[in-house]
Amino acid sequence: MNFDAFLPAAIVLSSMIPGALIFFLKEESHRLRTVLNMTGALVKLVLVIWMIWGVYDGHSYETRLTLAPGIDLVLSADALSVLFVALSTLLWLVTTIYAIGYLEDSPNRSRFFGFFSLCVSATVGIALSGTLLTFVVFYEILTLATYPLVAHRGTPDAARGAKIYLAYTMGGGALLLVGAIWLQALVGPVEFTQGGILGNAPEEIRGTLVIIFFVLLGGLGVKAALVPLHGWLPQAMVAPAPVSALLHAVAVVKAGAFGIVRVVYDVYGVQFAHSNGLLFALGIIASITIIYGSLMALTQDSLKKRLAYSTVSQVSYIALGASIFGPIATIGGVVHLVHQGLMKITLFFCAGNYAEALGVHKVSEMDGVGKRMPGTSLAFTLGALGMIGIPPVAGFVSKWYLGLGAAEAGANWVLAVLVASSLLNAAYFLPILYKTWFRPTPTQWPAEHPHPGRLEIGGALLWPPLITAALALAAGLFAAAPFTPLEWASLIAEREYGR
Amino acid sequence: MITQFLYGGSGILLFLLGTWSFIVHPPLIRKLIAINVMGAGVFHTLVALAYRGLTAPADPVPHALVLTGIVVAVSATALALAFGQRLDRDHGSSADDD
Amino acid sequence: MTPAWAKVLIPIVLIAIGAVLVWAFSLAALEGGDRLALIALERVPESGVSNPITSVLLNFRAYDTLLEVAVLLTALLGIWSLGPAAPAFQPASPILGGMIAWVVPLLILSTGYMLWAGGHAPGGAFQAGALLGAAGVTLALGGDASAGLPGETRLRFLSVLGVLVFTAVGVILMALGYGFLTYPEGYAKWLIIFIETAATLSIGVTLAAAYLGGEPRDERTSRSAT
Amino acid sequence: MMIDLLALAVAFPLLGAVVVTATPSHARGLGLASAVLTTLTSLVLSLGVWRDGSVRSDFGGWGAPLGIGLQADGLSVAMLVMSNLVALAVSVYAGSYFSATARRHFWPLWLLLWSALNGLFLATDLFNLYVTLELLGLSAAALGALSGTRAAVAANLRYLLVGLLGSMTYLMGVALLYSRYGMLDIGLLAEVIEPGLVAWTAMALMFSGLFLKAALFPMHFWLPPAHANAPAPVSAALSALVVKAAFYLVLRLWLDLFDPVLNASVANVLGLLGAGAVIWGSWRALRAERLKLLAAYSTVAQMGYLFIAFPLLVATPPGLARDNLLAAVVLLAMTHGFAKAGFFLAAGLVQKTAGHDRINELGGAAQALPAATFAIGLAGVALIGLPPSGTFLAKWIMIEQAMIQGLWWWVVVIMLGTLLAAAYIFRVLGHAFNREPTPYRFVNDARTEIPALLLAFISAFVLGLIAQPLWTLLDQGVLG
Repeated sequence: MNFDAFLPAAIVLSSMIPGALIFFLKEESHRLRTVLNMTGALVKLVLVIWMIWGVYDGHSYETRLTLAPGIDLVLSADALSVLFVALSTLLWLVTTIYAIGYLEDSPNRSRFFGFFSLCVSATVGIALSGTLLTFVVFYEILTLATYPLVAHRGTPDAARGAKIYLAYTMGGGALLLVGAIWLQALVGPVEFTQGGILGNAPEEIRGTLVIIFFVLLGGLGVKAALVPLHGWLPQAMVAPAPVSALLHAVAVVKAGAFGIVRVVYDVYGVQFAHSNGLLFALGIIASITIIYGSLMALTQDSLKKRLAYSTVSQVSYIALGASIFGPIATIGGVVHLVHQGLMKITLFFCAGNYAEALGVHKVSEMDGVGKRMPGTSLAFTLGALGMIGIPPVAGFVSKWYLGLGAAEAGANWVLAVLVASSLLNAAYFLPILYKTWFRPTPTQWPAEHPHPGRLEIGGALLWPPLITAALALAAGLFAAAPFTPLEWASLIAEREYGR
Repeated sequence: MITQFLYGGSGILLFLLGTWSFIVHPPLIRKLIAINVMGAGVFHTLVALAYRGLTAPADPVPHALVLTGIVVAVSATALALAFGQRLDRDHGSSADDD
Repeated sequence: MTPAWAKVLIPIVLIAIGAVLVWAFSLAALEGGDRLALIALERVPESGVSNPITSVLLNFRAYDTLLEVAVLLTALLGIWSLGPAAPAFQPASPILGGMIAWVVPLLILSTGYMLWAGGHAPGGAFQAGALLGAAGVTLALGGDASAGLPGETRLRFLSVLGVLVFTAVGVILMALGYGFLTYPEGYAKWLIIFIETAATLSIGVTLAAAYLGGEPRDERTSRSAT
Repeated sequence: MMIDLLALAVAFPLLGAVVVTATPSHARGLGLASAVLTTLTSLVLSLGVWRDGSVRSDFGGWGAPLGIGLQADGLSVAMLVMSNLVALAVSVYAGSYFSATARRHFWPLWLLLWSALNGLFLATDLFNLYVTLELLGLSAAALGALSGTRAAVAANLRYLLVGLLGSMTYLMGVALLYSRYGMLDIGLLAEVIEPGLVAWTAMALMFSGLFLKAALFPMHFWLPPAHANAPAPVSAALSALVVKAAFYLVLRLWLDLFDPVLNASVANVLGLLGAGAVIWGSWRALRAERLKLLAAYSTVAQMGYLFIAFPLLVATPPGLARDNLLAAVVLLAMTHGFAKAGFFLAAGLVQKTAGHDRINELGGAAQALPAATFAIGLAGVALIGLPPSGTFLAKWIMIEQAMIQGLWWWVVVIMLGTLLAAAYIFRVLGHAFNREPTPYRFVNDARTEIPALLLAFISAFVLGLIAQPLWTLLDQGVLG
C-alpha cells in the first residue's frame, strides 16, 4: 500500500490507536496518558499539514476498503474535508491540553480521554468520508463516542442530559441511515463528487430525491441543532467544559453542519438543489434557527446555556451559506465552519475557567470577573466580539461574505436575518462584557479555588483560550493571506462552482 | 398393503395424540409422556415403511433408524425424568407447578 | 389453563393435519418403491455381518450410532450433574434376594448371547446393553445401593468406553488411510464385534447408573446410610 | 497417514469429552486442550475450504445414499468458524468461572455440545441431523441446569421437552421424505424432490420442528427463562450458538433442499414471524428487569432479523444482489453469535461481582468492572447494528434490498427494532456512569474479561470491516 492511499486512514488512526490504548491504562498513569494523548495529537497535526500541502498541489489521497461487493468504505481528501480536518486537529490539540488541566485529580480519566480520542477520530473520519456510507459510519461512531463524555460526570443531571442527547442523535442517525440507503437504492453507491452526482438524474425520480433530501436533512439537522431538532444541545451542557467545547466547536454540531454542506454540494449538487427549491427550504429553516437560537440565548442566565443557544444560532450560518446560490455565500458559510469553531471554543474554555476558578456559572455572577481573571476575560471578549461580527475578529469575515452573497443572489430577506441576528448577538453578549469589565468586583465569589501560581489559573487552562482567541483574531486580520480559512474556503467554492 | 396402511395410519394417529396431549396438558411429566407417545408414532410409521410384503425382506434402513431413535428417546426421557425428580426433591411438590 | 375455544380448535386443527399426513404418507408410500432396501441388502455381504440391521447400524450408518452412544453418555452426565442420588431401596426379603441371585446371572448370560446373535439375527449391542442394564436395575430394586456398579473411577471409565472405542477405532482407521470408520476388508466383522462389546458394556452400565441417579462417589457404601 | 479434518472436527471434542469424563480431576486442563485442538482443526478445515472449495468425506466408504458423510462448504464453514471461536472463548472463560465441583460437570457436557455443533454444521444426512440435534438439545439442557437453582432446572426441563417436541416433528418430516424418495442425503434428495403435497408437508413438519428450536416467535416462550437462568458461559453458548444452529438448518434446507418447493407466501409467513420476534423480543428486552433476561429477549429479537431475510431472498432475483443478501444474513448470524456471547460473558462477570443482575442496581458493579462494561457496550453496538459492526453492514444490505424491491414494510420493522435495541442497550449502559469515584484498572481478571472483550470487539469492529473474506468463502458452493 503506498503512502498516498494510507494517509487518510493514518490521520484517523493517529487518534484512534492512542484512544484505544488509553482505556487500558491504570487510573494513576498520568504521565503515560499525557504522552499518548499528545503524541497522537502531534502526529495527527504533522500528517494533516502534509495533507494540506498535497491537496493544495492537486494531489489526491484515498483509502478504500471494500466491505462487500458494491459497498466501499472510502476516506479521501478534497479541499472541503481538509478544511474540517485541519480545524478539528488543531482544536483537538488545544482541547487536549485544556482537558488535562481541567480534569486534574478527577476520577475516571482513562475512560474520559479514551472516548475523547475516539470522538476526534470519528470527527476526522466524517471530514474525510468519501462516500455517504462512510459518512454515516463515522457519524454514528461519533454519537457513540460522545455519549460517554456527556454522561461522564455521573450525576442524575448528566444521566438525563446524556439520555436526551442519545434519544435525539439515535433518532437522527436512523433517519440519516434510511435516507442514505434509500438514495443508494435509487442511484447506486453515493460518492461525494464536486458538483454533485444527481445533476442528470432522470425526471421521474426527482420527486423521490426531494423527499430523500429532507430525510437526510432531518438526520443531519439533529446534530447541526436545526430548530426544532435542537433540544438536546442545551441539555448536553451538563458535560465537563472541555466536552462542551468539543461538542460545540468541533465535533457534533460541526459534523451536522458539515454533512449538510456535503449533501448540498457534493451529493445533490448546488444546481440541482437550487432548481428544485431545496436551497430555499434549507435557507428558511436555517434562518428560523438563527433567530430562534439568538432569542433563546437572550433569556438564559446560565452562562453555558446562553453559549449553547448561541451555538444553535451560529452553526446555522453554515447551513445558511450553503442555502444561498452563488460562490460568495458559499465562502461565507464554509469559512464560518472554522471561524465559529475558533470563537466558540474560546468562549467555552473561558466559561470553564470561570466555573473552575471562581465557581461562576451564571451571567448574573459575572460582575467584575475581568479584574480577577484578565487573561481569560480578554479571550472571552475577543470571542464574543467575533460572534457579534465586529471587525477585525473572524466572525466579521463570515458575516460579510454571507451578506455579500445574499445581496448578489438577490435574497434580501437573508440580509434582514443577518442584521437581526447580529443585533441579537450584541444584545446577549454585550451585557456580559459590560459586567465583566465595568462592574465592581464582589467581595466573595460563589466558590473560589485560589490558584497557587502567579497566573489567575493554571497554565493548561489559561493558554488554550488565549491561543484560540488569537487565532480567531488572526483569521480576521490576515484573512487575505495564503492558507487562511478564507482563502481555503474560496478554493472550495471555486472548485464547487468551477466547471 | 392394508397392513402397511394400518400400521402407518396408527403411527400417525399416535403422533397426533401425542401432539395434542403435549399442547393441552400443562404438567411437564404429562408432556414427557406425550413426547414418548409421539415418538412411538413416528417409529411406528417408519417401521410400516420398511414393510415390503410377506415375501421380500424388509428394508433394513428404517429399522436401524428406529433403533437409533429409540435409544435417543430413552436417553432424553431418562434425563427429563431426572430433571423432574430434582424438582420434586427441591420442593416436595410435583414438577408441574407452573 | 387451556381456554375453551382452544379445547375445540386444537383437536380440529390436529385432525386436519392428520388428514394431510395420512394423505401425504399414502401418496409417498405408493410412489416410494424399494427405497434403500435393495441397495442395502445387496451390500450386506460386504459389511462383515449378515444381519442387515446390524450392517446398517454398525457399518453403513455407523456414524449415526456413534453419535447415539454419545447421546446416551450425555444423558448420564446430565443426570450426574443434578445432584446426589435418591436413597437406596430397602434390602430385599430373603426369598426375593434368592430370586435376584438367580435372575442376575441369567440376565448377564443373555447379554452375551444377544451381543453375539446380533451379527446374524435380531439382537446387537443395544438389546444386549439393555439386558445388562436390567441386571443392574434388578440389583438396585433388591436393595443394592450401587446396583452392582463399580467405584467411581471404573464406573466413569466403563460409561465412556463405548464412545471411546467407537471414536478411537474411527480415528485410527482414518490415520491408517482407510477413512474415518471405514473398516478394511476382512476386519469388518471383528472390529464390529469389538465396538459392539464396548458399547454393550457402556450401555448396560449407563442405563443402570442412570436408574440410580446421582453423581458417582468413591465410597458407594456411605450413600446407603443417608 | 491420512487426516480427515471433517471427521476430526467431530471426533476431537468427542474424545475430549470421554477423557474429561474419565479423569474429572484434570477436567479444566484436558478440557481446554481439547477446546484448542478442536478449534484448530475447524480453522484449518475452514482455511482449506476458503482456498480450495468445499470438501466431502464419506464415512465407511459407502457414499450416499447408503452411507453417511460430512461436507464442508462456504456456509457451513462460516458457521463453523464463528462457533468454534466463540466456543473457545467460552471455554477459556469457563475455566475460571466455575467452581471445582461444577467444573467436573461442565467440561464433558460442554465438549459433547461442541461436537454436536460441529457435526450439525457439517452434516449432509437428514437422519444424522436428527441425532445431532438431539445430542445438541440434551447437552444444552443439561448444561443450562448447571446453575442448580430451581428456576434453572424448571426452565431447562421445559427447554428439553420443547426441544424433543421439535425433534419429533422434524423426524416425522424426514420419515415422509424417506418414504417418498427413499433417501436421506440432502444433495441427492435435492435432485429428485418436486413440488407437491409430499414435499410441502415434509417441509412444514421439518421447519416447524426447527422453528421451535430456533425460538422463532411465537415459539420463543421457552428461551428467556432457560437462557437467563443458566450459568453465564452456558447462556452465552445457548444464545449465541445453539439457537443459531437451528436457524442454520432452516437456511441450509431452504437453499439446498426445498428451493423448488418454496414460494413467496411461505417466505412471507417466516418474515412475519420474524417481524413479530423483532418487535416483541425488543420490547420485552426493554422492559426486562434483569440483565440476563434482557439479553435472552434480545436473542429472540435478533433471531427475528434472520427470518426477515427470507421474504427478501425470495423477492430478489438471482444475481449479485441476492448473493449479497445471502451473505448479509450469514454475516448477521455470525455477528450476533460473537456479540451475544460477549454480552453474556460480561453480564456473568457483573452478576458475580454484584451478586445479582437487577439492572437498576448495577451501577457500582458496572463501574468496578470497566472491561466487562466495555464488552457489554461493544456487544451492544453490534446488537443495535451501529457501525462498524457486522450487523450494520448486514442491515444496510437488507434495507437497501428491501427498498429496491419496494418492500417498505420490512424497512420499518428493521428500523423499529434497531431503535428499540438502542433503547434497551443504553438503558444498561446508562448505569455504568456513576458518581462513585472508583479508582479502577481496566482489566481485573484477564482470563474471564479478555474473552468477553475479544468476542465483543470482533462483533463490533472486525466482522463489519473485514467482511470481504466471507463473500469469498460463500462463493464456495452457496452463492450462485
